[in-house]
Formats: sequence, structure tokens, C-alpha cells
Amino acid sequence: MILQSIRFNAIVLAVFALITAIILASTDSLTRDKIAESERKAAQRKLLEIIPIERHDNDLLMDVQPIPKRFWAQLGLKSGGDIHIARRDGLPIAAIIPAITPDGYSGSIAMIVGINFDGTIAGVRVTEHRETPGLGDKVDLKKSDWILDFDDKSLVNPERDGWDVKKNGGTYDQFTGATITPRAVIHQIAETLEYFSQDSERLLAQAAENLDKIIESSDE
Amino acid sequence: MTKTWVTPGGVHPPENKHQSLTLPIGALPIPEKLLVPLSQHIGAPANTCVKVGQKVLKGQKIADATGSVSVPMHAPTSGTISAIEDRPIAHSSGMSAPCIEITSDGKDNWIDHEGIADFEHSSPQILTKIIADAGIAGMGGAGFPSAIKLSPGHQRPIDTLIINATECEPYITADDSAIRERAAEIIEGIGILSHILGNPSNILIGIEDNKPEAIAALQPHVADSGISVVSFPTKYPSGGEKQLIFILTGKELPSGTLPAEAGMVCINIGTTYAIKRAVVNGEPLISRVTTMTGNACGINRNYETLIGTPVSHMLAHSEFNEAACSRLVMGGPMMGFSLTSADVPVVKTTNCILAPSYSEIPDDEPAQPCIRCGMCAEACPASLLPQQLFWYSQAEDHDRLEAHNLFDCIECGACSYVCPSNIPLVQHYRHSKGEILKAREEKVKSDHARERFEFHQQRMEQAEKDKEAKRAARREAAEKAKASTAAATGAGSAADIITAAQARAAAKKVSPEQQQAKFERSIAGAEMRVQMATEKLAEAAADQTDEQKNILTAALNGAKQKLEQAQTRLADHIEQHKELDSEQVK
Amino acid sequence: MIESIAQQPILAALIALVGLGILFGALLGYAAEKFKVEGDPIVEQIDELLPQTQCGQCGFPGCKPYAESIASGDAINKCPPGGQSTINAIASLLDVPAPELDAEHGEEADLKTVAYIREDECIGCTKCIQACPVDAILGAAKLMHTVIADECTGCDLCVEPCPVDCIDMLPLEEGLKQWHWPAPLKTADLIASDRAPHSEEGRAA
Amino acid sequence: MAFKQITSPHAHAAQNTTKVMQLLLWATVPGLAALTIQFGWGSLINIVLAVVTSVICEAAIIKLRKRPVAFYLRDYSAAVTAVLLGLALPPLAPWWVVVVGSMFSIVIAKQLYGGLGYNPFNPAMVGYVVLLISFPIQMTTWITPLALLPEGVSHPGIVESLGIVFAGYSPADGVTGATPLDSFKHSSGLVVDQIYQNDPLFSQAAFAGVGWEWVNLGFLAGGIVLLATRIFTWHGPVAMLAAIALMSIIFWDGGSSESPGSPLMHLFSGASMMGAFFILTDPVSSAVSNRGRLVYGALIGVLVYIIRAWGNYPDAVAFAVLLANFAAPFIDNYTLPRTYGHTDRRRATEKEEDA
Amino acid sequence: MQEFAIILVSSILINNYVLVQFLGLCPFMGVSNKLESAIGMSAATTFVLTLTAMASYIVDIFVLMPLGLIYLRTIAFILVIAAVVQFTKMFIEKTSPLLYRVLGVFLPLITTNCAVLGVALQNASKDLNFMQSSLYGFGAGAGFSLVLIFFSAMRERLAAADIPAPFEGAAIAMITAGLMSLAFMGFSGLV
Amino acid sequence: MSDVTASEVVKNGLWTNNPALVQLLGLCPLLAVTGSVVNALGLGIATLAVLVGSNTIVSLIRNHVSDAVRLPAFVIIIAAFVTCAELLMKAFTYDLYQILGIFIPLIVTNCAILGRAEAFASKNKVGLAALDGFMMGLGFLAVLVALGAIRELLGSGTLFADMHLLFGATASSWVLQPFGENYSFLIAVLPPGAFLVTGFLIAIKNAIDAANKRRADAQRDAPVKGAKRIRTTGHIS
Ligand SMILES: Cc1cc2nc3c(=O)[nH]c(=O)nc-3n(C[C@H](O)[C@H](O)[C@H](O)COP(=O)(O)O)c2cc1C
Ligand SMILES: Cc1cc2nc3c(=O)[nH]c(=O)nc-3n(C[C@H](O)[C@H](O)[C@H](O)COP(=O)(O)O)c2cc1C
Ligand SMILES: Cc1cc2nc3c(=O)[nH]c(=O)nc-3n(C[C@H](O)[C@H](O)[C@H](O)COP(=O)(O)O)c2cc1C
Ligand SMILES: Cc1cc2nc3c(=O)[nH]c(=O)nc-3n(C[C@H](O)[C@H](O)[C@H](O)CO)c2cc1C
Ligand code: SF4
Ligand code: SF4
Ligand code: SF4
Ligand code: SF4
Ligand code: FES
Repeated sequence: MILQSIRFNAIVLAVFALITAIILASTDSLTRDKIAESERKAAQRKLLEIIPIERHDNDLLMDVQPIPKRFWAQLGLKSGGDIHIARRDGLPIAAIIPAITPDGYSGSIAMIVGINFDGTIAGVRVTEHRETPGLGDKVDLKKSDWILDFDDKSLVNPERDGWDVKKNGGTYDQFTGATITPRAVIHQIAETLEYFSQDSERLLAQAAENLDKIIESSDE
Repeated sequence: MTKTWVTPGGVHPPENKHQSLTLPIGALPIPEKLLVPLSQHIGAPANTCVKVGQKVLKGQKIADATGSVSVPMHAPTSGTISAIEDRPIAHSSGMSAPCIEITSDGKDNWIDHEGIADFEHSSPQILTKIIADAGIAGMGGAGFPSAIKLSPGHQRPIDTLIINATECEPYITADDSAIRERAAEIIEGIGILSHILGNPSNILIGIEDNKPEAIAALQPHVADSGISVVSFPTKYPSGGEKQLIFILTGKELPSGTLPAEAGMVCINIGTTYAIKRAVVNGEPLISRVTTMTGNACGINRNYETLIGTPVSHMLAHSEFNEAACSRLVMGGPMMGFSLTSADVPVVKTTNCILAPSYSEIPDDEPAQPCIRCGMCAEACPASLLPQQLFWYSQAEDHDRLEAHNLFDCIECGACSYVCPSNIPLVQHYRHSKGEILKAREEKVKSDHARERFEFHQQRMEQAEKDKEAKRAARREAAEKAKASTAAATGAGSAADIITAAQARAAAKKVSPEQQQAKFERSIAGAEMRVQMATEKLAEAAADQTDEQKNILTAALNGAKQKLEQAQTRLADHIEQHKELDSEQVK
Repeated sequence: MIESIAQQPILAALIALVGLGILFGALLGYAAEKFKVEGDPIVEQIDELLPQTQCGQCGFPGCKPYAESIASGDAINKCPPGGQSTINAIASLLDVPAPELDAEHGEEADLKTVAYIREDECIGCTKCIQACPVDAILGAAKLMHTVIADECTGCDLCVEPCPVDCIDMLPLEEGLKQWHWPAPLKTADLIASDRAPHSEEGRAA
Repeated sequence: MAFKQITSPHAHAAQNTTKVMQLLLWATVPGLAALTIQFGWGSLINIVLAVVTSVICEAAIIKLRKRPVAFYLRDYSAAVTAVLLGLALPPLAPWWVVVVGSMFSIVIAKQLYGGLGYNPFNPAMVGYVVLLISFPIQMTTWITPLALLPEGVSHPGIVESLGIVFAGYSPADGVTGATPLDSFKHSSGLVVDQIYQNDPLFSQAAFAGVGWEWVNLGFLAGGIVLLATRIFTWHGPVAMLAAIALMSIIFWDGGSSESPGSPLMHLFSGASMMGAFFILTDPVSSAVSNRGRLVYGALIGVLVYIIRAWGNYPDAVAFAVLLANFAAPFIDNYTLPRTYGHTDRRRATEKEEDA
Repeated sequence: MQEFAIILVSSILINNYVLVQFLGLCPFMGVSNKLESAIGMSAATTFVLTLTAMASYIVDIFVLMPLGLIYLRTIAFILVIAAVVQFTKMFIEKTSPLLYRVLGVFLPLITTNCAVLGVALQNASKDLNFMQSSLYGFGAGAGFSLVLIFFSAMRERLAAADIPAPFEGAAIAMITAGLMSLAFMGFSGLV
Repeated sequence: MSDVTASEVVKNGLWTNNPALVQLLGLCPLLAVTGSVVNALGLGIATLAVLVGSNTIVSLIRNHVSDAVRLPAFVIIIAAFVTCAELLMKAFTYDLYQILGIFIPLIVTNCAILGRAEAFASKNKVGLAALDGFMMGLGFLAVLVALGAIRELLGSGTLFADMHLLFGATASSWVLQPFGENYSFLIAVLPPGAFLVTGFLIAIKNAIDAANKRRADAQRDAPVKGAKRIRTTGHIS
């Protein structure tokens, strides 16, 4: 009796499983490429905002270099990360560097900083934060254009002392009622510039090395 | 100074006791008619033992105790029994209950009576019997038959006798003035109690410190008698039995237990006096000290009042001004209940009639919402959470109410007194207690009904089975017989079936006729009822009120309708029957 | 092995799902047989809450059958004698919202009633005795009958069978013993009525 | 002769709910005075605005429910809620902030539950938190205390204040600034002594934070009056203040750069005293028994400290009170007093008492 | 150790599954008007949540990942949940009839509690290890229990409140939950 | 059960027995994804599709599974539909998929679906079951969108923002901003707002129902007293 019940029920369920497996697996194989494509596009989008498509001709997502461990602390990274290189005609023109500041009003703020190889900023975007809606969240481009203020700035423009909020004698605006968030972001961008000035040569060398590999793989 | 304990909570309402203490205990003229309710105490109502028209003497027993928790009643004065019927009585409901009315003959003749001067030589049993026969029920509150409290049979010997002279309610001075004027007799009463209880080691008279004269009056009598007069700070409700026990002994009565189980007895001072009169003077309880007070009365004082005196009689002799009176209260302002009519009589527990003016006790303002301020909890002598009780009472959540110990509420009213939102808390509790008790009662009833139903089902089943068994037996017998006849005749089974079918058809035929008979009978019944109703209506037409007429007309119409119904049913039946018959013919 | 399966998406999905399906199917089948639920204590608990009038207004022959039906999912609002309070109690037991009484089965009576047989009209037919579910009627054939008021549940099942209509349902008298304080009026109702404060002298006095 | 059937007791104490509320309003005067002296006219304007809005909302809803408006307005509870909300809001907040807050308090937190006595959450604090979350800029713009105003600058006068509130003029430079708790929280990396020396909010203070210490003393004084008049019992406030003090002693940490601050600072900054004596004492939404109020108060104290020290918000009285309101009915079930004649305290969930 | 504490505080208070993340709302709204049953429900849910977090971790790591069937997570996890619930029921019924009497009625409801599936899916997408997954499961259950129990005590209190008619029942429960979630916003930023 | 008519099914799904407002099922997505109209619409449509699909299949197979495995079988069917929906959304509306996140797979437990499969589809014919699924889904979708619209409008002061996530680039311009650029009332888009607005929606529905009932009551006669009755004591001879 028990065995019979087990067998019957097991068979019914197995038949179900069979049918669903077929349906799902086919759906999966039909959508797989499309999904991969969408995922890629989404990942690219942030990078493209910083280095628009007109400025480069390589695949930003593929052209990556790991960050050496000794720089992790400077960039606020706990488990490392990848730098994306933008090229035009094979020549590296800019690097997109991930960075995290732990000093946000409510925890850390993650961003990506695009730096041209001439040391100027190509663009900055905040990718993750938990700042107070309405106050600190203005670092997000969705809420305010403040983050665009950094475009074309560099370690000499303004001088290192200028990399702070106006309240503390810097050149950048704070937000009404919120100083901590912008200050944290500004400081981290400056740190990232510092990092870049120290490491850009190695990046360039590595980029040249990578070029061959990338050409190879794209030939396939 | 004996050590006293402090109860939690409590309130200090204005005392207002001086008004009625300016004059000594007075006496009222005997009212023309007295009304003795048969139920003035906790327990079964007494059983009338007189007849209308019978003459009675003062102190003569007019009703017997029924069962163990009950007390007899006595005629408060001499006169004639003029009625035994339901009358409004002193009860919160304002309802009526059986009462004996005595028309006084003005002579106030005592029946023969005799006391026992040297009670020390009588056995406790005899004394308790005297107390029981004297109709003494607690005069301090609930009206519990005192004799029962005093009878042996407690699990443990009584080691503490507490005499409750607290009188913590405002306005009331009945006990106070009784002590001032009758201290010696009261102490003698305590002696009787002590003797009955086997000389408990502790005899304490508990009294609030706002009665210095009473304390002074008691002091000389208690000197080296083993009785201590313990005074303690005035606070309402120190007089509650449980509270007093705690104040005097520091012990709490476990919830749901009686003082006797803790080896204590608590008796009101007025009861003590009544016991003395009963034992030493042989007088049953037919009068008590009652305070008549309140600004709607010109005269505020205590009276030795005959039980059964209508309140209106008291008012009439107190310069009562009805227009000024905001309400009429029997008892004190904290626990007393309002009277809807002044015709109700004074009973054994009536310690006060309060007729306040509007400025003294204004009409209640409508209740505001409870803000859970907790003042009530601060005031509650039982450490309950009145605001939660109120809340759950509104939500009708009986489980939670019981978990919050609703039944430990002594209904003292301290919570309502302090409530800034004027919520009639105590009424909510009383209502909920009533509902819970009702639900419990219904539960018992429904359990009983279930048992009976199950029994009924079982019986039916059994009957069915028996029938079945009998049928089977009969069939068997028939078969046997058949077998033997078949064996004898060799054939005939077909014929048997036919006869059986015929018999069945015949049996069926009877039933329509029976039914017809039934219908005819019911028509007869209905006709009779119509006739009766018509007669009654005709009779009533002359001298009844409209309302009653309406009722009767309705009854008549109902009867007519039933008649019609019965007739149509009969007609239907006959019709059907015809059809059936014709079908059968086809 | 695993890799080779993973290469075949459909096969992989199939194996995983069928595997899980067989596993759990077998398991549930086993459970279904082995742990069949027997006896339902909830029926007893529901029956405890029903008023036991045994009147059949719920459409079941007695309270217990109705309790059984509730336990297997029937609506809880079919018992007029129990009324709203019974519905609430059952709802709280079963942890479901309390509906209103289903009018199809009758209305909640305001007053409890008991049967009363007008003895001078009773012809002693015993029909009412058979009808009474709790054996609350005393009597024998051809002798007049009486109702034991304390036993009567007020179901009025005996009224209809009586051939001479001598049974009345009388409201149960409420005496002093039954009386208890009614709940105080709600403030909103109070103010709406004419019980405005008599004097504004204040209570400070 | 016919008389009314009225339930006992017949006598009543002189106290009534209206008087309780009025007394509470009077008791806010010292705190309000300190606020006005330290921060200008803003709080007064807040209060007037809040009271008007609240009373109108309350009346409207009572009317909608077809209840007697006059009777329910007489209890003054809407005014109390409004005043407490007005006191809690930053002075010179735009008028619509005050209006939205009052409406939320009265309509959603109070009247939807049936009005006075039924609301499970403290209405004033609901209003406050809604505003804090919705309008963080307006809610975190505080006024600089009198003593720290830059030279030549003074608090706006009454006319100018009204302009700021209603017409949206912005106050002069230096008139707005951080509160001590805010400032302390964001001076991370400094040891406490450094903060006390560098930050004028502390360096110029008598014992806690400039301006705020007086405001807290004002509310403390009002609270003591209420305690003395037995409007509430000591359990809640004392438990809360003790819990804050205890927590800040435990985590004081010698004043390192990680220290969340001294007990004195926590007791006399922000809404500590107002919270202890005026907010958590709201009888309606708090626990009922004395023991329950001890637990309730202590819970608020601990939560206030936790959020102040490690959370996002510089002050946390409102959140802590709401969280404790949420826990209150549960606390009530387990903190019944021991009733006369019972050996043990009961739990409200017990069906039958344990033997 | 500190990491575990952070996981617990985060999942119980800051990211409370019911009030902040909106998971498990149906049972939260549905069954919690009696304190006693809320406590039973809480215990059962916490138990099942912890167990499914563990079991789905195992299925994910040892079956789905190696086979490259991440897209089958939903279906696999829901099967795991059904099985765990059934197992729990059987287990309790057999070992402790007393406990079963308390928890029995709540168990089937848990299958449809989306906090259970939600936690399994979230854990899987967060690349946690076994210990962390289990802790998140437990924390989710504890957070669910906390608000469920407090909420039921509060709803019991609301039984006597004079709530305007249209708001009685579900509406006021929603609003109360809203105010509760307002209060929970105070925890933001704690870790 | 099978004697319900199509019009009853329609009315049930949309109003009388609305899954979100009356049955209080599927609350998690209801509250979680209604920060804006587009999110609500996205999840609503996915739910609707799954409901119709699963109801149809369940109704088709209802006579072929035993009680013991009925529930797991239904769950598998629903989960399969959900996974399909998930994969499709991931492929074609990736951004929306990212926003709705975990709530798409959670359509499985979305008790509304399970409740429907159990309560209706397993007892009715295919056509009716599909219709029921559609109507319930529509009722759910309607509430989702209503909530989304209210919260978006109150909270961020916009309506139909980001519609391009669902309808392609042309939809970007559909956005309305009735209160101007700077308006924001954060609480409405935060979790508390979700609860509060839902509470108000339920209350509004209750108020309308009450008004309707009052009107209907005024017209109807009193109920028949003791209409359905049965003898508890068997036959009286
Ligand atoms: C509820 C609340 C949220 C806050 N959120 C932020 C924030 O997200 N970012 C920020 O920099 N400051 C935030 N603050 C801090 C203050 O608004 C402000 O930074 C602090 O008062 C110092 O700013 P100031 O120097 O501009 O006066 C917040 C404060 C509060 C009370
Ligand atoms: C229902 C009831 C039963 C009582 N039974 C007894 C009893 O058996 N023995 C006894 O000594 N006292 C008994 N008492 C008396 C109480 O101990 C107590 O003295 C009486 O209730 C009067 O209390 P006072 O009004 O507080 O209200 C009983 C009282 C009540 C109300
Ligand atoms: C709140 C409250 C107050 C009471 N106050 C008194 C009182 O002041 N004096 C008194 O004798 N009995 C008072 N009683 C009644 C006593 O509890 C108790 O019934 C009585 O003392 C027993 O004596 P008895 O049986 O002789 O009446 C009070 C009862 C309650 C509940
Ligand atoms: C001591 C005391 C404190 C109070 N505190 C508050 C409060 O913090 N917030 C509030 O809205 N109302 C408060 N009230 C007023 C009143 O209780 C409040 O309006 C109710 O919560 C509304 O139902 C308080 C009242 C008293 C007596
Ligand atoms: S005193 Fe009155 S208002 Fe205060 S808590 Fe008690 S019942 Fe409520
Ligand atoms: S009436 Fe009951 S609840 Fe109120 S104070 Fe007295 S004992 Fe306490
Ligand atoms: S209607 Fe109620 S009382 Fe009558 S049989 Fe049914 S359950 Fe019992
Ligand atoms: S006597 Fe009549 S009404 Fe009473 S229980 Fe029996 S059948 Fe029912
Ligand atoms: S949708 Fe029902 S529990 Fe989440």
C-alpha cells in the first residue's frame, strides 16, 4: 500500500518535472544569448556614461586589469576590483577605476572614477550608497548634477587643498544640510587621482601587453 | 500602638461625617406600613410562615430560613400582615421581589423573649443557634448570615477575631455613633463572639483614626480584656474585609479563599451589637442604626431604624427637599446603590441613606475616553489594572479579563472615584462579571444538554436495535414456521408473498385515515381556542387597558389563523388522498 | 561526469528536476500514507462552544454534526441560538475573521425561551416526547405531559409535532438572580440622548 | 418619587482629563521659554501654527464621524499633541512642514484609531518622524543658539521670523547651524577633549551643549512639577534617564575618538528631558503598569542611546518612543502587578492561573 | 563573532524582513490577531526558515551550480521548502505531539510565506557560505517573529478601539504596520 | 463550486474578492514594487500572465493528480511559469527586471496564485479557470497600478516616469509632473507609505461597499426566519 502510493506519486511528480524541465530548458536556451547581451549592456552603460562611445572603440568590459593589492586601501576597496581601460585605435585613452569611501553619512559610498591618461577626470558616478534620501543622495546623478562638477578636474586643478567642500575652504559645493556626504566623495576622488598619478605608468604598460591578447581573442 | 500595615492604593474622599454626628442616635415614629423583603442577605430567600391578615407581634418570626445559607425574618413591630407580594426592593436593579407588608397597629408590642445573661455557660452551638434564629446577617456589607461564619467546621481553629469598626465610607456614621453610645454592649458582644470561637488569641477592633471619640469610648472597656483597639490612618477602602485583615495582620487572604481558612473571622461592629442583643436580651434583628444624611435633608443624624421602614418615611422626618436632591443612595457615596423609588424599605444591611444635593454630588458628566493615565491603578487597593480591565471589558475579552484577575476586584469604586475621565469603571466590571458568570452558567447548562442529547441518541439507537432484534427474531420464527409448513405443504411461498403485500397495503390504508383524524382533532382544538379567546376578549372589553386588549386580540387572531391552517391542511389531505386513491384505482 | 551533464542543458535540467521530483514525490507519498491524520480534537473544541440547543437550525441533526462540518471547512455562522457570541468564540478558536450570522438559518433571538405545555389541552399523544432531543418532557401515553423547564433548551422542536398545538414557547423570566448590570452607555449615545449635565457647578466643591 | 438609577461610586475626585491636559500645557512653559530665549521666536510660531491646524483637523474628523464636536474638543488633547510637536520641530521651519506634521499626527496617528485614548502610537512623534523622513533638509536646519551667534547677527525678530516661516525668506548667515549631538556625531576621528575644545557648541557651554542645556533644564523643571502633581509616576522618566546614563557610562570609553559621548551630554542634549517627561509619559501609548513603565522607559533609553551612538540619526527620541510604543502592548502582557491575594504575578496570556 | 552579530542585527532590525523588505506579509497580516497563535506561528516559521536556508544552500552549491542551472533556483527552492515543511510537520508530529498541537496548524501556511523563498533566493544571490546562510535564515525568522508577536499584541489592543467603520480590520492593520515600519526606519545606518 | 457564472467570476476578481484588497494575498509585491507605476505595471503583467497560465494548466490536469501530490504539482506548474516569465523579462526588459529583483521569482509564493489554483482552478473547467485567473490577475494588477500611481504622485510628484523600461524609448516622454520639479514627499515612496496608502485603499473600498450595502438593505425585505432547518430527532411517527 505504502509502496504503491509512493510509486504513483513519484511517477506523477516525475512526469511533471520532466515536462517542466523541457519547457524551462528550452526557454533558457532561447533566451540565454539575449540575457547575456542585456547583462552586458547594463554593465556597460555606467562605463559608457563616463567614456562615451564616440571617445573609444574598444570593448570596455573586456579590457580589464586587476588592481594591485597595495593600492586597495587607498581606493577603499576590501576585496580588490578591476580597472577598465578605454582605447582608441588600440591606444589607451582613459581608465575607469572603482573606489569606495567609508565615510559617507550612513556607511560607505561606492563609485567609479574615469581618469584620462592626461590626469584629468573623465567623469565620476556613484554606483551604490545609502545616504539619506533628499539630503546626501544628491551625489547620485539621478538626483542632481553635482557629480558632473568633477569633469575635467585634476590634481592641479584645483590644487590639492581645493579638494574639499567650500565650507572647509575647498572649491566644491556642499549640499544644503549635508556636508558629510559630499566631503567624503570629494576626498575619495582626490585619493583616486593620487592613486592614478602613482600607478598610471604601470597601467599603460600593462595595457599595451593586453592589447595583443585582446586582438587575438577578437580574431577568433 | 499596635503595628499596622499599609495597603496599596486607596483614596481620600472628603469625609462629610460631621453632619450626622451633631445629634445622638434618634428614633423615628413607627411607620404605618413596614415592608420586610424576604431576601436581605446572601443566600436563599426566607420562606414566609405567616398569612395575609394574620396578626403578629414585634419580634415574631414571619419567615423561616430555607436551607443552610439563609436567615429568618421577624416582624419589626406589632400589627397585621397586610400583603405578601412582589414589591420594589433595595437592589441596584430597581426590581421587585417578594416582601411581607405589615400594617403597624402602633402598639409595638413585643413577643415574649428572653436572653441568656451568662452566655459563658452556654455552649457555642447553642449561642450560634440563637444568632441564627435571631436572623442576624452581616450588617457591614454583603449580608452574609453571621451564624455560618461563627459555626465550627473550619479547617483550622480561629485565632484572630477582627471587629470591623472602620467605617471608611464618607458620610456614614452608623457604626461610629453606635460605638459612642453603646460601647459596653458592643464589647459584651465581642465577648460572646470570642466565647463562640473558642477564645481566639487575637481580638482586634480595627478603626480609622478619624473617630477619636469612638476610640475613646472603647478604651475604658477593653482595658485588660485581651481586646486591642487598633487605629490606623484613614483611607478608603480600609474597611474592606481583605484590606482590613492586611492592615491589622499583614496577611493577605489568598484569592478566592475565606478568612476562616486563614484562621480569621471578620465581623462588623453593628453585627456585634446585634449579636449581643440577640444573645443577652433575646431580641431578634429587627432594627439597626442607619445614618440619614445629605444636604437635600434638613436633618442629618443617625436613627435606630426598624427593618422594613420605607425610605420615604425616613425622608419625611428629615425635612427632605426632593427638588434639591440629585439622587437617592442607599449606602455610602462610594459603594451605595441608587434607589429609583423612595418606597423601598430599609434592610439589615442598610447603614445609610444619602440624599445629596446637586452641589454635593452633581450629575455624572459623560465619560471621556480613557487616557490610560494610571490614576485608577494607583488607587486600586487590590493592585489591579483597572484601565486594562476596562479596556478588555469593552472588547468583551473574557479570557483576558480573568487573566487580569477581574474577580479579585472588590468593586470599591476607588478607581472610578479618581478617574479623570469619569468612566463608570465599576459598572463595566460588574457588567463583565455578570456576563462571565452567565457564560459559565450557560456552559454548565449546555454541557448538561449535550449529555442529555447524547443519552437520547443512545436510547434511540438502542430502541432501534431492540426493534431490529425483535424483528429479526420474528422473521426467524416465521421462517422456521414457514419452513415447517413448506415442508408440510411443499409449496405456497408465492402465495405468502402476496398475502404479505396485501397486509402491507392494508396497513398503509389506515394511515391516511389516522392522519385525517389528527387534523380533525387539531381543528377541534383550534376552534376551542378561538372560542376561548373571543370570550376573554369580550370579558376584557369592559375593564381592561388598551394594551391588554391588543394582546388578547392578537391571541385571538393567532388562534384563528391556526384554525384556518388546520382546516386547509385537512382539505389538502383529503384532496391528496383522493388523488392517491384514484391513482391506485388506475 | 558532472561537466558532461552540464554541457547538455536540457539533460541537466531534466536530471535535476526529475531527481528532485522523484525524491520529494516519494517522500510526500510516504508521508501521506504513514502520517494520515486521525481524529480531530478540534471537533470537540468546536462542539464545546456550540450552545447545544440541538435545534437543527444550522441544517445539521444536532450540534455535534455541525461541529464536525465546521471542522472540515463549513461556514461558522449558521447557528442562530448561539448567535454572534458563539460565532466570535469559534472564530477566535479557529483564528479566522468572525462573519455575521447567516440570515438564511434564522435570527438570533433576544430572549431565551422554554417550552410550556398547557396541560389541560394536552391529549397525551407522546409526540412531543419523541421530538425532544434532550428528553425534557415528562409524561406517558394518554397522560398529560409537562416540560422540565431546567432541562429544556428552547429548541421548539416539540411545538410543531403537537397535534393539538398545546405547546407554547415562553420567554425565560429574568429575575433578580439573573439580573446583572448592563454595560454603561457609550458616551456618543449618552450625549445624543437628553442626559446633559444637570448643573454646571463643577465637582470641585 | 422617582430617582435616577446611577452606578456607584457617586462621589468623584476633582481631577478631570481636561485639567490634566491643561496642567501639562502649563508645564511646558519653562522649556518653551528656554527655547525662545535660546533660539528666537520660531518655536512659538510653530506651536501656534500646529495648534490651529490640529484643532481644525480634529474638529473636522469628529464632525465627519457625526460625534459631538464641542465635547471632544474640550479635552485639549489635540492642543497637547500640537504643542509637543511644535516644541520638537526646528524653530523657523517652513509653515507647510508644521501643517503637514500636525495633520499626520491628528488624522492618521490619532483619529484613525478612534481619537483620544485609542492611538497605539504617540501622535506627536509620528508627526515628527514623518517629517524627519520626508523633509530631512528642513528638519535638520537648526538655529544657532544665542551665545554663538556671529557678531552683529541676532535672531530674526518676530516679523522677520514670520517672513521666514511663511514667505520662505532665508535667514541671515550664521543663524542656522548644527546641534550639539549632530556636531559631536560628525566630529569622528577626534577625541572627545579635542571636540570640547574646538567646537564652540561645547567649549562655551556650562556643562553639556550651548543653549540646549538650558532647554533641557527647562523641560526637567516642568517635568518635576508634573511629577509632583501626580500626573504621571516616576517610573517611565527615571527608567529612561537611568538607561541613557548607564549606557553612556558603559560605552564612555574614556573619551577616545570612538566614544559616543559623556553621560552629561546625553542627558542634557537633544530631546532627552522633553522626551523623558513629556513624550514617553504620554499615557495613551505607553505601557500601563508601573513595572511595565519601567521596562518601557528603559527600552526607550537604550534605544535612544543606540541610535544616537551608532545609527543614522543624531537624536532618536522620536524613533525610540515609537519603537517602544510598538512593544508596549506586548510588555503589558507580561508586567501585570501582583494582585492582592495572589502569590505570583500573572501573565495576561495565561488562561488558568498556575497553582 | 562580530560578523555574526552584524548579520543578526541587520536581518532582525535594520533590514527587517517584514517591515523593511516586505517579505512574509500575508501571514503577518493574516494570522496574528491572537498573541498565543502569533507565538506559535513565529516559532514554526523561524524553525523552517533556518532549515530551508541550510537546505537550499546545499541544493544550490551541490546541484544547481555544478550543473549550471542557476535559472532553476526558484523551482528547486520551492520544492525544497515544500519538503522541509512537510518534514518538519512529520518530525514534530512524531517526536512531540505536544509541540505539534501548538505548531501544527501553522506549518502548511509557511509554504506560502514568501519570506522563506525570499531568504533562500537572497542568500543564493549573495554568495554566502553555509554559516552565513543559516544565520541569515535564522535572523529573518527572528525578525519576522519579533514584529509578528508585537503586532499581534497591538492588534489585540486595537480590538476595543473606537475605529472609524471603514478602517476596521485590514485597513487599520495596514496603517499600524505602516507606523511600525516608520519606527523601524530609526534603525537605518546601525551597521 | 462549478455553478459559478462567468459574470460572477469577473466581479469576484475585480471587486468582491479582490486578491489584494480583500483576500490580503500577494501583499509583498503589492507593497514592495509599487513605488512607481512602471514597476507596478511590470510585476502586475507578469503576475497576470502566470495566473492565467497556471490556472489553465491546473484546471486541465485537475483530475489526474492525487491529493498527496496536488500541492507540489501545482507549485511546480506555477514555478515553471514564473521561471519562464523571469527569463523573458531578463531578456527583454532587463532594467525593469533589475528593479523588481527578487519579487519576480516570488510570484511563486505570491499566495494569490497558490490560493487561486487551490480554490478555483482545481475545481472548475478550463475556460472558467482561465477567466478566473485573468480576472484575479487583473484585479491584482489594478490595485498594483493604483497604488503605484498614488505613491509615485504623492512621493515624487511624477506620474508615469521611466515608462521606457517597459514600452521602449518613446515612452520616456510620457512622464507628468503636476507639482513641479522640486516636489518630494519621501514617506510615500518609502516602506511606511506603502502600508499607509494600502490601508487607505482598503478603507475606501470598505466605505464604498458599506454605502452599497446600505442602499441594497433599504430595498431588501427581512430574511426568512429559520428557513433552513432539519429535525435532530429523526422522524416522529
Ligand atoms: C535624518 C538625518 C539625515 C542626514 N543625512 C545626511 C546625509 O545623507 N548626508 C550628509 O552629509 N549629512 C546628513 N545629515 C547630517 C546633517 O544634515 C548635516 O550633515 C550636519 O548637520 C552638518 O552639516 P552642515 O555642516 O551643513 O550644517 C543628516 C542628518 C539627519 C538628522
Ligand atoms: C458567596 C459567599 C459565601 C461565603 N461563604 C462563607 C463561608 O462559608 N464561611 C464563612 O465564614 N464566610 C463566608 N462568607 C462571608 C465572607 O467571608 C465575608 O465575610 C462576606 O462576604 C462579607 O464580606 P464584606 O462584605 O467584604 O463584603 C461568604 C460570602 C459570600 C459572598
Ligand atoms: C470596599 C469595601 C468597604 C467596606 N467598608 C466597610 C466598613 O467600613 N465597615 C464595615 O464594617 N464593613 C465594611 N465592608 C464590609 C466588610 O468587607 C465585611 O463584609 C464586613 O466587615 C463583614 O462583617 P459582617 O459580616 O458583620 O457584615 C466593606 C466592604 C468593602 C468591599
Ligand atoms: C503626561 C502626558 C504626556 C503626553 N504626551 C503626549 C505626547 O508625547 N504626544 C502626544 O501626541 N500627546 C501627548 N499627550 C496628550 C494625549 O495623551 C495625546 O493627545 C493622546 O496620545 C492622543 O490620543 C500627553 C498627555 C499627558 C497627560
Ligand atoms: S483613571 Fe480613568 S482615564 Fe485614567 S487610566 Fe484609569 S480609567 Fe483610564
Ligand atoms: S473597584 Fe475594583 S478595580 Fe476599582 S479600585 Fe476597587 S478593587 Fe480596584
Ligand atoms: S443551530 Fe446551533 S444550537 Fe441548533 S443544532 Fe445547530 S449548532 Fe446546535
Ligand atoms: S421541551 Fe421542546 S423546546 Fe424544550 S428542549 Fe424539548 S423539544 Fe426543545
Ligand atoms: S506575498 Fe504572501 S507572504 Fe509574501
